[in-house]
Amino acid sequence: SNGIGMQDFVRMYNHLSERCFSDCVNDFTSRTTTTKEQGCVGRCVQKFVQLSQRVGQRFSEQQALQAEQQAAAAAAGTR
Amino acid sequence: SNGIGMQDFVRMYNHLSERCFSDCVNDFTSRTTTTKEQGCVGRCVQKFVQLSQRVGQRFSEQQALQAEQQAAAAAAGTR
Amino acid sequence: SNGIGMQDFVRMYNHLSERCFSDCVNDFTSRTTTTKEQGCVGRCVQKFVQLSQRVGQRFSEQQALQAEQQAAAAAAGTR
Amino acid sequence: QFQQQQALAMAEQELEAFSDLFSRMTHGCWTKCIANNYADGSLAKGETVCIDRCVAKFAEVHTRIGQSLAEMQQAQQGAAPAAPQ
Amino acid sequence: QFQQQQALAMAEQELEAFSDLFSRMTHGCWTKCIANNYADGSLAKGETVCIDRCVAKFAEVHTRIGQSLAEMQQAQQGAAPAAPQ
Amino acid sequence: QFQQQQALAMAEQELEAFSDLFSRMTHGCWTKCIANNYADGSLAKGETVCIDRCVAKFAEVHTRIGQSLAEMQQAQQGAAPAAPQ
Repeated sequence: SNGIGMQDFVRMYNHLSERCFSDCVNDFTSRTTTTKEQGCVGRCVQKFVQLSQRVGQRFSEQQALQAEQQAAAAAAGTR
Repeated sequence: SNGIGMQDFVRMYNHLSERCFSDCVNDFTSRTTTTKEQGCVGRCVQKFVQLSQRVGQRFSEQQALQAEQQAAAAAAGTR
Repeated sequence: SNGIGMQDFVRMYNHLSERCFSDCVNDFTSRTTTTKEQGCVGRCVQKFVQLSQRVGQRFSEQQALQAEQQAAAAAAGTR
Repeated sequence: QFQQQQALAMAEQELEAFSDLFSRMTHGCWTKCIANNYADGSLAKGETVCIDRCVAKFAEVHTRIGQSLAEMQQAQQGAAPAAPQ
Repeated sequence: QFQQQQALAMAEQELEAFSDLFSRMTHGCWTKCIANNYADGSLAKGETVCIDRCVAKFAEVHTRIGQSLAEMQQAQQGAAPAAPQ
Repeated sequence: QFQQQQALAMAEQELEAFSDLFSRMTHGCWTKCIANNYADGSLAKGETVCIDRCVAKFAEVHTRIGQSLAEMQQAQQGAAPAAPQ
């Protein structure tokens, strides 16, 4: 179970690198990132972390609500 | 083996949700889907199921044909 | 460990088929590929293999360099 | 002990299914709600509102699709007698 | 018994490879043959014809690429003596 | 023996992480550096130069992002005392 969490983290991290690289790096005239690209990558990561936390919160609220409704429906069904 | 089938189904189901959501839902002025979006999602799912069954049929026909040809070639080779 | 290498190869192979198909095949008036499409697929594969080898080489050089720098930094830290 | 192993395997599968869904949802709502230029490092007010609605709508679509798939499966098994087990 | 385990592991890998290929093929033919607006819930005649050809072409491309990869690998191992199993 | 199994599991995870990263890097640099028409079967001079820089920049971005994530995690755990392993 600890291993699965690690694997998910690694995939998220690699995916984030791919997306921020793809969206922010477009200049291949040098081997190192420009200041502009670094800024873009930084903001890309910050936004993603906030987005990801927000999606997680809202989604678990949603799940809890749904579980409640199902329980209520089941209770009504057995009556 | 039963477990693998389940995992494939789950991935297909999640992938389908992602694609139909991405293609059909574009209005974020409310928290619930519009009638138009619901219709689009419904047709998206129907089409995908038909597509998926057709691809499966054609692909297995193809595989069977290929296996036959390989067997014929092998038989010719050993002669 | 042998199995993991095989799995990576299979995914790479399937991914390559998907990409070269998507980039090269656009004519669905017949059931077999045209000479033009075959040529495109062939060049697509050749390019990918060269790209993939080059990325592998450069990336491992990069990794080696980074490991050296970390070792140097660690050595400086313990001094 | 065999049952325990099965229960563990099922829990792992459920976790993986959930994690896959969460990642697709995050990815989908990124595409729908976040401007690609990353002018700012924090979420704008409009972006947070959009994300909340996007999660609700994605979850709704996911549930609807699950229901459709179940209905189609039942319709296909239709006349055929239910398999034991 | 070790051999049985190996055979099982290989069969599982083959199944996974096949399932991965099938999913990419479905995805690819969706993009090539299905209109994005989903005006109708069933496949149009033109779409079914396109899907049949798409599957045939995808399978052909997949086979061709497998042959190319095998040839390249042989060419690279070239002069080198074949490694004993 | 339990430690050996753990070490093996960690090595496998590392290998998978590396393989996933390598595949994303290859994919990303393909998109950035290779013209889509495949007019020629070998890499053009401009393409090889682009690939070398693309790998360097991708690796740099990956490292930077890892550092950012670590910093954010530390900032969040902030005042809270470190949990005993």
